[in-house]
Amino acid sequence: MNTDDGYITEDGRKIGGVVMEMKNITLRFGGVTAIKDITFDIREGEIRAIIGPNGAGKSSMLNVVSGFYVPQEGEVFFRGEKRPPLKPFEVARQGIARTFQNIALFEGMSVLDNVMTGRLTQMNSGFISQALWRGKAEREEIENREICERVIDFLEIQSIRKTPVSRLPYGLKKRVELARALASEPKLLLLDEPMAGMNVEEKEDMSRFILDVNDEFGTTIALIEHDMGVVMDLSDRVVVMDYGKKIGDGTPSEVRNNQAVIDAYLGVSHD
Amino acid sequence: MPDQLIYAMEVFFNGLMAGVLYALVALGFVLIYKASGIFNYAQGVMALFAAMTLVGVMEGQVPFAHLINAVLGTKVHHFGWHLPAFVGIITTVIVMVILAWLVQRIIFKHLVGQEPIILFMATIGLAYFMEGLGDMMWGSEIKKLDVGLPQGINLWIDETTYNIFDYGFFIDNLDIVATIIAVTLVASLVIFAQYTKEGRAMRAVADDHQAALSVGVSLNFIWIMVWSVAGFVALVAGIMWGTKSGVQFSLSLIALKALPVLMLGGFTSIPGAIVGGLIIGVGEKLFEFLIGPLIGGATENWFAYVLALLLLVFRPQGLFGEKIIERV
Amino acid sequence: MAQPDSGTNTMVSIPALLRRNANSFGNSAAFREKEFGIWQTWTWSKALDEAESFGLGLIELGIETGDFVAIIGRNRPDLYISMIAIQMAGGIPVPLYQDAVAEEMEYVLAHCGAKFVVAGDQEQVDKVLEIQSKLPDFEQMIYLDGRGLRKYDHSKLHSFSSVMESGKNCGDNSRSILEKRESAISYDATCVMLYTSGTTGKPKGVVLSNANIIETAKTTCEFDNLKREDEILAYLPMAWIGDFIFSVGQAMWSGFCVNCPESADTLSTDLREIGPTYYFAPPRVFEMQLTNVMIRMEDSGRFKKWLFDYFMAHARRVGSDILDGKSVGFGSKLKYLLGELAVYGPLKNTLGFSKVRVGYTAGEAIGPEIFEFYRSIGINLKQLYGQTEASVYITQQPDGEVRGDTVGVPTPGVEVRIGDNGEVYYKSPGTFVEYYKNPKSTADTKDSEGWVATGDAGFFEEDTGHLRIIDRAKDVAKMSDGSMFAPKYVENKLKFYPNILEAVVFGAGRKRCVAFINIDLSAVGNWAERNNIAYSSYQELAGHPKVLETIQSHVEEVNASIAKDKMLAGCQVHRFLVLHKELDADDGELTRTRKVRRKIIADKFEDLVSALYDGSTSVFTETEVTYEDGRKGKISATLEIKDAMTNNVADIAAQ
Amino acid sequence: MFYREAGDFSTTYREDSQTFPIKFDRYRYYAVLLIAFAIIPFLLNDYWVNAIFLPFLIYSIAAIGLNILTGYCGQVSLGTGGFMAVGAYATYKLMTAFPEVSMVVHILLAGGITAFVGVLFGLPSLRIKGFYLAVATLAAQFFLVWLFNRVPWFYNYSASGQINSPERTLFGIPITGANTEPWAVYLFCLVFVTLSAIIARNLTRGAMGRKWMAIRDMDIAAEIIGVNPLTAKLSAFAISSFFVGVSGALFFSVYLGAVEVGEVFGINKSFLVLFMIIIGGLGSIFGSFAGAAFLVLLPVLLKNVLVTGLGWPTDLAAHLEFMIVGFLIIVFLIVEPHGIAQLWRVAKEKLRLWPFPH
Repeated sequence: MNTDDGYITEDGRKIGGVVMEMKNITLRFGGVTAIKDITFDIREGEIRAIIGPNGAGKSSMLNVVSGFYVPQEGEVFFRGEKRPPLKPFEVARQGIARTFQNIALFEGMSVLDNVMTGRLTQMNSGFISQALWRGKAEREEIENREICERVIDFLEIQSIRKTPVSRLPYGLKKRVELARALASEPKLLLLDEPMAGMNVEEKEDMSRFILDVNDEFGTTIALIEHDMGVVMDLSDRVVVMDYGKKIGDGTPSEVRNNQAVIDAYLGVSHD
Repeated sequence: MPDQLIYAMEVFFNGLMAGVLYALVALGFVLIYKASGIFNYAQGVMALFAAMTLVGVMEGQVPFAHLINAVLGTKVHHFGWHLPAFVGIITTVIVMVILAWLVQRIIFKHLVGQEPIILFMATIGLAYFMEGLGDMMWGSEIKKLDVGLPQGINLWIDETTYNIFDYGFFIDNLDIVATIIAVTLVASLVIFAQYTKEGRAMRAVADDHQAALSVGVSLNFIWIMVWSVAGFVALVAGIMWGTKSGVQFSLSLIALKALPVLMLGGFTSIPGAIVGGLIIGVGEKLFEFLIGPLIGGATENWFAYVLALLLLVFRPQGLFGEKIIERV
Repeated sequence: MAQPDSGTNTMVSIPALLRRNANSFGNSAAFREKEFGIWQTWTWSKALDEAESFGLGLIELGIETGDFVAIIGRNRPDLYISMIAIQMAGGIPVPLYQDAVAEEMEYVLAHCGAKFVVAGDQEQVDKVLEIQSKLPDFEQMIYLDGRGLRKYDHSKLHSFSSVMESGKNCGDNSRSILEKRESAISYDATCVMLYTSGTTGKPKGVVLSNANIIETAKTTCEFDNLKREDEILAYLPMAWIGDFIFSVGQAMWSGFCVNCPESADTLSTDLREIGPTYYFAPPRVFEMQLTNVMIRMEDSGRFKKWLFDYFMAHARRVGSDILDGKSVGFGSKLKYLLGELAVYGPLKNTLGFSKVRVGYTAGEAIGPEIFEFYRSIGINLKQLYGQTEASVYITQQPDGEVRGDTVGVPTPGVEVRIGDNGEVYYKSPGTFVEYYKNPKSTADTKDSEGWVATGDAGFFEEDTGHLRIIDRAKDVAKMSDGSMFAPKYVENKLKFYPNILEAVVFGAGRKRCVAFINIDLSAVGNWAERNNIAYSSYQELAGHPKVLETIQSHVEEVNASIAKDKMLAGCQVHRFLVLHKELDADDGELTRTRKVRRKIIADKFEDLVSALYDGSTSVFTETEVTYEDGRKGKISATLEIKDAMTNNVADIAAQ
Repeated sequence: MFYREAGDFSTTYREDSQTFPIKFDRYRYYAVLLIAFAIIPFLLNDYWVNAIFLPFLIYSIAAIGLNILTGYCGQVSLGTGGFMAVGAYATYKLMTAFPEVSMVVHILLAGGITAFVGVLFGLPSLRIKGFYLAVATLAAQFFLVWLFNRVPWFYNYSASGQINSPERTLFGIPITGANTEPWAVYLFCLVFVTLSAIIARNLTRGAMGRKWMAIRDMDIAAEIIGVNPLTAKLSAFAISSFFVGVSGALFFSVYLGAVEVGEVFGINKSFLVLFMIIIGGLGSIFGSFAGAAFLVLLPVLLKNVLVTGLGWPTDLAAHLEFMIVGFLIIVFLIVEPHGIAQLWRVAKEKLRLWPFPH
């Protein structure tokens, strides 16, 4: 399935082959079906958005992608291989990082420590080495600190590096969370409503960061977002969901002209 | 070994009786937990404190006598009166209500919205404080408590069983009375919760704080009420255990026994507390009877905990709890 | 030109100094920059290495001798190093103000015909790309921070590291070119070209030679005993001569370390971390910092506030004397020590000044109480007077001879004379070579003997030999009796009182001076509140007798201080009034930068001026005002005119 | 106020991530070490060692251990007393079985054995959380005490059911038994305390500590970013129990010399250590010391003032102690949930900003 060579975006970026493919996914909670027979893919280097009205199953979908929920039916292929049901931390080790709709930072730690937790999957020095802070542990600490510092620099949060996360305002917390996800140098980055609750200025900043991340590191990004304008500006391809079903899939302009989408989503938001 | 089986039956019945008392203490936990999310470690000490107060009031002890004597050099001990049980009980209930009010007012009002584990640790602090306070007020020596409950072997059961099994079961009258009282108490609590305005408010709070607030239920009032009821339940438990084995520090440890009961039954379920109490009561008596001798005895000390621990590993929500769905 | 005294003729250029430093103390820190959470260090050897690589890279890119290379960006070691590298490769560095807009850059870049641009980041790159079609000489751009530039057309764009890389891997040919060009740099060769901001007309490119920079650096390092162990924080624009002298000239000469902050947000933290020993800031920075200190102290507890007030009062009494090494009583000294422990020390620590050995301020007049504050807590803050054309230094204050109202004695090697019209002229080894492509201006400014007109009027105090700057020379006029009239000097003195927001002094061609005063609504309002004086408007407060009384006392104090100077004694304010409205840029009375437009005010309030001169004690006036929403209206008032006590020069002398 | 931080900067990550990045703090730490190692040993007598220094040092290790589990990893344990008992009985068995082996080895091995037991009882933490877990750890507490009480093999079938610590020496100096010198036992424990603190600090500021804290602050998020909860929690249990075991070993062998398990390592010991870290500060190594010092000094102080000074009966002072401790726990939880350590941090912050308030 990974034989095609992708496509060229409207702004001229080259998008690669399929990174992740969701095939006929169905997810139920007890008697409730949250996702019904959904198929879509995410390609190397693209920004892929999942949109839909409230309760459409977007978050559940993202949780399936991130491996937090295991669907009852359907298959997930990651980088060409079928993914067995994995523990969440095993998924993280495959190179999938994410942010959360309601910020899930570690409130008792500083910004730097939070970002450093993004590197935990790469740190594996032994107990003795850590206990003595010598040898591999110290080397690892410094090497990973360097990587984190680059992310901190990239997201322009240098001045709060040592501030406890609990003291930060909402917008900055969102940025720190993005930093934590980026620190793991993910192959696929999932953003769950990265701009929820932000003012226009903060949204602009965040959009710029998302584009910069995609541009600078070539990171593949899948995101859920409410703000249609933002989604249309940011993303290369959009999946539209409604009541757990996929009702549209394509470039922003295609989706915008799709009658089913207009009815379900835009119609709802404009009545 | 029919003999063994008969002994086991006797143990079983005794276990049931003990289990009722565990359930009674556990009930106090459930009440407070449901209404306020506080896991009240101090429940056992409340029982001890209630029993001590009851004895102290009935015997006419001067509160803080030791302290007064130490500070002022006086030698006061007793007022010199003996009060009937019902006066003592009423006085003690009043004391427990005041205590409930103070606890809510001074401690938990300031801890609203904290994590459960913080609340839990606060109740440990409360337990320590009340233990010190009880000893300070009434002295730490073992006291006899007699409110007129029947005690001793129930001859009728002894005789009947002797006739049937050729072996007379030893079942204490007190245990029977305790069971009856406990059952009555549980029943009336259920009725209270179902049919009175306060009870409905209490259940509303337990279901959803915010919603209850929005329909005009005073959380503060409910919490004080719940602590008061829990205090009353503690008093009843205190009377039972106190009558049985004297009012002393070990009484507060019984409360610890109620913890595994809760873990089995779930923290929010009144039937769960009762069933859990019975399981633990019977289980630990039977285990001690059957396995105890092989491994050194005194297994009641830990049996309940290990049982609860094992259960939780396989069913983290307890027997009656609902499955927890984690969300992100 | 004098040759450097080393006798070996090797220290004739900045690159030569860099080589000397790398050879004699290659492992000590030359530059530091806070980046990625720690202070990244460039040793002298590394700095030389990078300068060489970058120079070679430029040669690979095709730089020719005499090419101009513009540098635009915030203070970063790589940019400083690139300036030296440009010189090595035969070019001339032209640092530009990073906050300049594209049009301003266009003029400068076109004027010098910059062939290359070294830009700090995307923002600077964008500006240059925007105007590149109008720059025929522009060829290549090198950027430092590549963020956001990935998608740009890279045919004319190179990253700093790739240029350095190509320099490292270059062939022998380029190396020999670099060697040849570097050894060809003479003492009189151009070291740097800096554009003066130019209050009037287009910016002028000031050409400074190696001799200018090195001679200045040498004497001034000796003057303040600057050593290799010193630390400086480089945060002022790289295009400003001061930064070039401090962070390149003096740093290269004495080998001290230049530290660059992480970002503008973290400046104060970075300052505190580094704890510079040598520090420069313009007066407004000190002023803002002092205001900040006072605001923060307002929030502190009563005990701390009391402690602060108590010891600050003591510091005001004896702090400066202790700093100047004058003898004070043992008790005072002990109390000062206690104060150092409880207040001054911690204060300096939180501000980042604990280690400041030499501090300078210049550019404009600094408020005496601000200046005194810093000196009293033990910071050796001094003033200097200079300009781009002089490689900064004309006069400066030696340790122990520091005062708020002078700018010090001529810097060693600098000759200063006062012209007939009061204008200050100087002649020094630092005197610039020329204005680039502007022989007329060069000739206007610098005469054949090398004397340069500063454009400022000033005079030397007779007893101390310190220079005092009065005003811009062209603003200085004559009174009817021929004595000097320097309105700005008097106005500045008045404005140093917190109660006075603005002052306008008249007197050109008249016998005596008179003044308009604007009170500072917040300061006076605050005072009124504390004294239970009710007022409903600015006008009402301005006319309050108690306010007038206070202002009068300020004016009289100023008169007394002016009278001490024989030359300016005529400028004492005889009569004044407090204006009924605040001078406003919307009404055209001030410039947008809040400078007084004397002429317009004189015309507009002609009735008031004549009232001040005709001896009347009050005057009725009506004025048109513009409200914030653009509507116009009229306000009228009867203003009281006050006579202020003046002093006879002879009386002062006699005292 | 005393801080002079200007010019105190780091040029490497090693400098930046050291335990005391501020010079002034670092020097103060060195000064404390110097006083503890070079001055106090000369000033000690029996009373000071037995009433204050030994309990303080030994409880500090236990508090550090529990703080790793509870303060850093967020798993509340009420089984500390039981785990201390494991350490004590393990040392006893080792001491009597291998008399020729050094005490240091015994104590470390006892720590190791406790770590193993800790992991066993930590297994449920994978399934249960919060106070469910706290109650579950009570199982460890009661079961272990019962075990050492009822299984004679553990106390070598002695008639009294007690264990007694035989005399053992280190470098020829007795450190257990009846003939010890105050300075010797003090230094012996001090070395363990210092090493424990350094190791705990290293672990908590590195990768392992971040895993623990991530689990503590938000376990689901931690798992999703790649923390394996199994290894994170069990390692916390293991390391925590190791320290608690070492503390129990020292408590028995060096401090008390003779132990009856129900009395010494009962549920109250669990609470005592828990209170130490609540009052001292959850998630802070310094807090472990502060809490231990506080709760060791409080009874001594009360006894000296009330009993010796005012002539009160001893039991009254004990009751008052209970009340004060309980009261303080509540006060700290309400006013300063991060304990003395947070007060200390705030004070330091104030001194750094002096004379400014913020």
